[in-house]
Amino acid sequence: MSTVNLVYFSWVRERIGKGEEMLDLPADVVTVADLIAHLKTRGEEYEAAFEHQNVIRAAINQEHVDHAEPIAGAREIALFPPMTGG
Amino acid sequence: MSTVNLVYFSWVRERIGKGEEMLDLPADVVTVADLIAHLKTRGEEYEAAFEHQNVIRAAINQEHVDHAEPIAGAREIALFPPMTGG
Amino acid sequence: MNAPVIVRVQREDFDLDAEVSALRRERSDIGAVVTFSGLCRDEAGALSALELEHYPGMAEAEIERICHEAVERFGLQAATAIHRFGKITPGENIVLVIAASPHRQAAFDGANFIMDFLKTSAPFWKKEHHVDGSIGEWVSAKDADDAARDRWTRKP
Amino acid sequence: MNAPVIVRVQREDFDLDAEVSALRRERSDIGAVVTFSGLCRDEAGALSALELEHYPGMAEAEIERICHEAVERFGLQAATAIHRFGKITPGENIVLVIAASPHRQAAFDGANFIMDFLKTSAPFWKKEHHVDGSIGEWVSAKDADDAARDRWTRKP
Repeated sequence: MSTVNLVYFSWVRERIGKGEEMLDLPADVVTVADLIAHLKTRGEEYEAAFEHQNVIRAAINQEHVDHAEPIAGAREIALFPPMTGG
Repeated sequence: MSTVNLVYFSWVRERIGKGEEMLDLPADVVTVADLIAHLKTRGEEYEAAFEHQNVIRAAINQEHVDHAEPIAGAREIALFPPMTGG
Repeated sequence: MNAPVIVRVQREDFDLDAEVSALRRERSDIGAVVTFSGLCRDEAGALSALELEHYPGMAEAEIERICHEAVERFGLQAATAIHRFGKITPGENIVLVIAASPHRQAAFDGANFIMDFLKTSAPFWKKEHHVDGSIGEWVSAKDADDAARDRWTRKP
Repeated sequence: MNAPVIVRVQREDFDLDAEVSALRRERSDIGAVVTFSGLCRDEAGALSALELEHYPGMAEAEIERICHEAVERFGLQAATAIHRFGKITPGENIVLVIAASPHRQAAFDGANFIMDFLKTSAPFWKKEHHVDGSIGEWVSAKDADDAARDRWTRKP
């Protein structure tokens, strides 16, 4: 069991209904993909947020990672849609 | 015989020793190339200015032309080195 | 590289002239300065504002990474990038990028590179507000922006 | 095309902010503004000034032709080009080009195109003055500038 700070942005944040939460993760959640799968078991707001999970982008400790990245040691994991700045 | 205003810039001007002159041109001076050949007969300052005549650029009535361009009807003909603005 | 890189993420507007002057100040080895200003368009009168959300901390860090990569890749003498967040109305500034270099093409390429990566990698998201009072969708990411970014991986 | 094109050839300096503001004024359909400032470099301390000679009348006409071609080719919403002549010291402005467009790549390409053609087609010539008091040679045209211009004839 490890505790991590999750942050959400844009429509991921809106669908989940919050921008941030602390979560205890089971030991079998190893990668970002595992994390997203785990979150989808937590209710329909999460299912809606991660319905098209291929488009979801992730950052660990404020650096971009892909879904295969291990999350061990992460203090902060962010999940968000493709960026539209500039 | 036609009269034309010739203008020179940069080292073409410096070598000839003047920036502008009115000249009467013989009827057999048909193109820009003919004009340069004619000027080279006018003295060593012109020979020096047009020594490497391939690099010389020309404009008729303030528009770029190449050496084969006929000069009939030209009010103003400019001869100058490759440009180095910007 | 110790070329100065200035990155700011801020709610308030910025001043083009002040930023360019700061970058040019007291040096005479710069030959070319390219600036890019990204503005909020009114979308033929339909848009009343864009609302820009960002990831504080990561936004600054990511733009800094991009700027330092541009400095190294194009030999820039200086780079500045400023990105606003919050509600921005048509005609207002959203983003400013400045690249300085001894020669012109590096300055053009540097600013262009920073913008392409900023578009696709800096954590900002835009939401549209319409003049009819409705709040529209989040702006979708464009494939064209990914393609613009990917052209830089084909080394010249 | 009736996009506004502003061209000036002048001895005095110009103001980046004033020119950009004039071009943006009272419109909210512009999405991207790219500026290019060409500055006089000190050449590692050896140069005291550049002296710029130009062909009055043709200089303005040629730059206008280039700007109108850029407006048409890239769909620019506005273009400005200002070129100075006379004696210019290191750190000072030589040339300013501004291109505005709804989207960023057209603004980058427009400004870049104008600079490439301005370099090779606008009738200006630079002479170097050195800090040791000597007057140097006329600056030679670079093959690289011709190559930069010629890439635009390969249509994308």
